[in-house]
Amino acid sequence: MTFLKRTAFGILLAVAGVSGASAQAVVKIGQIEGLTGVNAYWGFMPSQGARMAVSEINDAGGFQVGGKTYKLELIQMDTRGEPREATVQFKKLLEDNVQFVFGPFLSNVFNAIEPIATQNSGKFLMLAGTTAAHARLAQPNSDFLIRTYNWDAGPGGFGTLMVKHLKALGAKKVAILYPNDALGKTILDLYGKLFKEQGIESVAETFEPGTKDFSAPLAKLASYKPDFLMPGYSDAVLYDIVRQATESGLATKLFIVRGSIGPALKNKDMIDDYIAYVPKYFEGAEKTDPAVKKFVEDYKRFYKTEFPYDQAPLCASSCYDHVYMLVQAMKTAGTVSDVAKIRAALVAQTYRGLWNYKFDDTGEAVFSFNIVHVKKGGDIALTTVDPTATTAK
Amino acid sequence: MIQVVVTQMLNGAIVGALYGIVALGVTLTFCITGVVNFALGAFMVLGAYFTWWCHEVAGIPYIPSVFLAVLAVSVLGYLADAGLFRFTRNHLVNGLLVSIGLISIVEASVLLIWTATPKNLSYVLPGVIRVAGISVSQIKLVISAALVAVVAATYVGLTRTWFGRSAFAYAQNPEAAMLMGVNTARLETMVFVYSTSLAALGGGLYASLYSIEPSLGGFYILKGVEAAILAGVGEVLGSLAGGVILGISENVGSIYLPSALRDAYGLVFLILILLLKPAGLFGGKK
Amino acid sequence: MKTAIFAVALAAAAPAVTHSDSILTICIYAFLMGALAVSFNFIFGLTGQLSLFHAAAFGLSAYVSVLLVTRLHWGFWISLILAVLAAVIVAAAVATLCFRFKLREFYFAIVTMALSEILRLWIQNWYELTNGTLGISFVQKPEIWTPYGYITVSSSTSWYFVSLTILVAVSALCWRLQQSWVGRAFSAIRLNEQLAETMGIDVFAYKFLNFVLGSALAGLVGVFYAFYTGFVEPDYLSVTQSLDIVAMVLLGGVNSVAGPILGAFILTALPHVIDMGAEVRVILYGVVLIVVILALPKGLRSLVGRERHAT
Amino acid sequence: MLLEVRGITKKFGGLTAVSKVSFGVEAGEIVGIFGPNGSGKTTLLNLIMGMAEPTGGDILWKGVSIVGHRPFEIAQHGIAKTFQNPQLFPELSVLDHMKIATHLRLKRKLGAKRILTLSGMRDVVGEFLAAIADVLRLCRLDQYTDRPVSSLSYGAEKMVGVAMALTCDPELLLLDEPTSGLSQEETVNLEDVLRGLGTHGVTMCVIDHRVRFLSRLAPKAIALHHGSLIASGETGAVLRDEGVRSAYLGIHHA
Repeated sequence: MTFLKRTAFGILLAVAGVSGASAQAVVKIGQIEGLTGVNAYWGFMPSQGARMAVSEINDAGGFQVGGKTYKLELIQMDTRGEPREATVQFKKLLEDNVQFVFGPFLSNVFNAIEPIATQNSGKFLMLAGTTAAHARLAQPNSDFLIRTYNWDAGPGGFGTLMVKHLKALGAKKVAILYPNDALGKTILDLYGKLFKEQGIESVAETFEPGTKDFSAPLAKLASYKPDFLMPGYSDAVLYDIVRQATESGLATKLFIVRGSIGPALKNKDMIDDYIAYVPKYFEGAEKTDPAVKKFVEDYKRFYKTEFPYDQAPLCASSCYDHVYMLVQAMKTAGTVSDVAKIRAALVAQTYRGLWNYKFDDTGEAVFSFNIVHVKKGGDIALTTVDPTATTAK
Repeated sequence: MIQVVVTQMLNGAIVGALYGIVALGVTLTFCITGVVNFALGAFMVLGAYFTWWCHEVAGIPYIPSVFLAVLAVSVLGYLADAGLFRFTRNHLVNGLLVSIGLISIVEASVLLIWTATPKNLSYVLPGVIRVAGISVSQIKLVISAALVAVVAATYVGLTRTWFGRSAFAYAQNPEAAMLMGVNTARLETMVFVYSTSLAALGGGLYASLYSIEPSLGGFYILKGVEAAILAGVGEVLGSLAGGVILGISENVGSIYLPSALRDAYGLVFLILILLLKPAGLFGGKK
Repeated sequence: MKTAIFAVALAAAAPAVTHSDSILTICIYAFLMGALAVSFNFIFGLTGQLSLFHAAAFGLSAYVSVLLVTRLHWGFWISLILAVLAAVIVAAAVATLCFRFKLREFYFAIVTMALSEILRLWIQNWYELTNGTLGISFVQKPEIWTPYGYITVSSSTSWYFVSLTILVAVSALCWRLQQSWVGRAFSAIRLNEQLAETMGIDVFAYKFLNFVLGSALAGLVGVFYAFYTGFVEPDYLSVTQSLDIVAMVLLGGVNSVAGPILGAFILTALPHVIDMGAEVRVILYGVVLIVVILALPKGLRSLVGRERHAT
Repeated sequence: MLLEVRGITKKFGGLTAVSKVSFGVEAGEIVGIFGPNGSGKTTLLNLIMGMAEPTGGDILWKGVSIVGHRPFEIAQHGIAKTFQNPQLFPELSVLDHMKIATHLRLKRKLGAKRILTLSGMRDVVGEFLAAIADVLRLCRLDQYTDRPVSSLSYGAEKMVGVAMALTCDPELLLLDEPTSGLSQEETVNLEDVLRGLGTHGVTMCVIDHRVRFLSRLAPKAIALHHGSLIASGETGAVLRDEGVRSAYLGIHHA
């Protein structure tokens, strides 16, 4: 008897569950990053932010569009940073009718899936971070694409500004030490130009990814007697380069356009000057900005770890914002499926979250950022730049 | 310029000493078990992460941390041998494959537990020593000294003790050794475990020099194998020398030539040696 | 033989059943990797030379063909031929070096690995020509003749059949040679080089032939792989790539033609069958590799009846 | 003269394994090579087969020097050799061994044209199966045809070596200790086989420890001691030679 009751009850529950699910509309968000392999670092950061934002939104009961409540479903694909794997994973997402794809950060992955994306232009939106997306945006039939990062040399791009800033400090010669990979090469070419424009001489040395001992290239670069060393491009190597450069005194004035100030703080007694572009200086912002404070606390709670004040949360926070921006755009567009409308709304919006966002006409992000000076001993001088307030759309 | 070169030779030698310790592990396992144990890379990663964990998370001082890490990894090494490599003795390719499997398992597990963000040990013994315009960081000196000591100890152990001699005898001629009453199964296991602990030690010391990430193992095992071959398989002191030569050729090479090709300089050297002296630089016997 | 024909027929019918683009893509890559594995087994399985130069031959041809097509705007087919020729020349150089100096087993493996690494680094740092680590993405696709006139191979379905054809062609060639007096000479060298020599077999010549031919086939596959992906990067030549091929062959079973194909399929499809967290997938990959090798040292092929051998 | 060895010398570092040995073999002859252990018999055969580079002297095959030729070339000239401890292809069957051994026959038959046989699906070895069968019958291996060699007795294994050598249909057959490790009845069997070959006109150089066996088999003989030739000629005479007797008695009674 009780058995019968229980089964009946169970069935009821099941039915309820099913009907509940069917009543609950879901918007799928795909994310295509290298979560394993040599470049896992670059997939790990954004995937963290997205996961956090999505669970927050869903826990808050989803979001309303056109009087209907939607929840988000995040599908994270691992490309292992390989074109072959990426192609398959990306096609899976499209077959799964995913209309919003975050990523990729890796340019080789982007190059591999770009043709497929172009074929499906209009069916979905891709919010890519990679610099490779910049060139693609300029070309026709790029309605599927939005670049969520700001182009170093673009209007309100931080690159130009940073180099000017360096010029103002009287730098005449800069030595660049970059990994010999896709992004490294891109930045190298980019900043080579920017320095030349400002009449700053620059010498470059590249290293094979995976290198840990930089004494040789550092010594080589030091012999050029540069005013600043520009090492790159992520904390993964910065901690080692900065340590080895400052410890041996081969370079104590550093100029960073990607990466955090973590390395500077770890070597604060050795450095003379460490100029870094960071989208957000969390240590300061969390004291003044409640949104940032909340993010930091949520992050600790969500991942049950200390908040790492380095590059990880920088990227995480941006992706965290992107999710909210997308939702915001859906609301204003009044649709969750008409990607054209949503793209328009997204590009039109000026978003004030952890970062301040705005898009230029091509669909490339322009956002607020900080220029941080870390001096010997670790005292920090901060300049906030907010192109979203200045640059006209 | 001369200072630069000398400094780089020193740095190269120190970096090479790290290759050397892995190479020693490679050489020993290859001689005794007939398997090129690429999994040593995985054990090195574990050694590095365990050391980091003990030091940063558990707050144990550095040197004990290294010992703990080595201990833990040796246990894992024993399990790996008993569970896996015991079945691939003298089967080079299958051993290689099992190693590859093990590497991917370890790498992914580390990712899972400690994420992809590189970990940094708080500095042990920072600062540099400057002599006549040549500057070398103290920790590097200490660590290379430690590595040299370990290799020397291993050499003494292998030449002066009964166990060591029986190991050599076994490497030369298994049957004879068996007749000498050498417990070959135990010998193989001991050598395997010892080489994993060497790798772990390498990892533990590495952690105090550089930031660590899950993929470092693959890079170092290749260097280790190169160094071992360069020296000649079976050469104990040679493996260290091989590593040092590799390190120096890379560092000095990258002064005069683009450092992006750094890895190539060691390889070219390796090929030349193998073609001109197939037994390796120090390899006497065929 | 019958089973082979049946399998091919089955494969040819598959696209009619599934319309999933991703499944087709997995199959295409599995076919191409299968062909690559077979060509590797032609070297490793027959003469027992553990060549870690295979990915290099694969990638070199890929680059040559892509450069000819994108930079010089030459036709696909002529580029294909020249690309394979390039693989032949380089492989011949490597073989001469290694076999003249009588490098055996492990030493051969190490030297071939070193040479392929050097080649990779060279391609990777010659930005003017190869665009280095940025790789080259391109839109050109091969044109092939069909009874219905020339068609451009762009759709997944058409690529499915092209790659299947390549797999069949490569396998057939290798199988035929393995069954012949040439294959017999190869096996003799693997099993007892000294005896083979006293039986009148020119060990050097046959090792050379075997290595060059295997590498040429790898090059052939590389060209199609590149044109399907529409993107080449230096990682095509990476050691990891070579080791993946070794894994496929050993997993499936050495010294048979079906084995490597089996292995290639499993290792290509496996990550997509396991639908779990990224890291878990990699862990399982490793576990499968280990378990199979320990449980079946002769590979999965040994489960299903033995392939007839001419050796 | 089919084979002519002129003052051949081989030094390994310090010690001289073969010193200034000269002898000749006429077509159809069976020459026994006597000598105690370490007298350089095996080295002598290896030198002829091109498996070792002589330090001095010359080897003429049909009047042409073959010194410096690689073993496979010498095999092509028509010399085949068996090994003291059987050299085989592990994991292959007896038939497979024979098929591999047809390599030279095929080459002699078709030359470069044999490449063309690859175009068809047919396995050209088919043409040699009859010949293989004959050899196997002659060597009394026919009942083992499809057995993997690993499953054979030591005697049978050595016989496979002889059979392979014969499959190359050589003009000169070098046999290194064919009876060592063989049972009495296997030895008898082998002797019959070799006699059979002799009657077929196969030229042979045979090393063996079993003096009686060899003296029955080989009408002509040479004797080596410490690497140098101490006697040659009609077998009986050689064995009666003082030097030879003392050389043997010095080692063991035969």
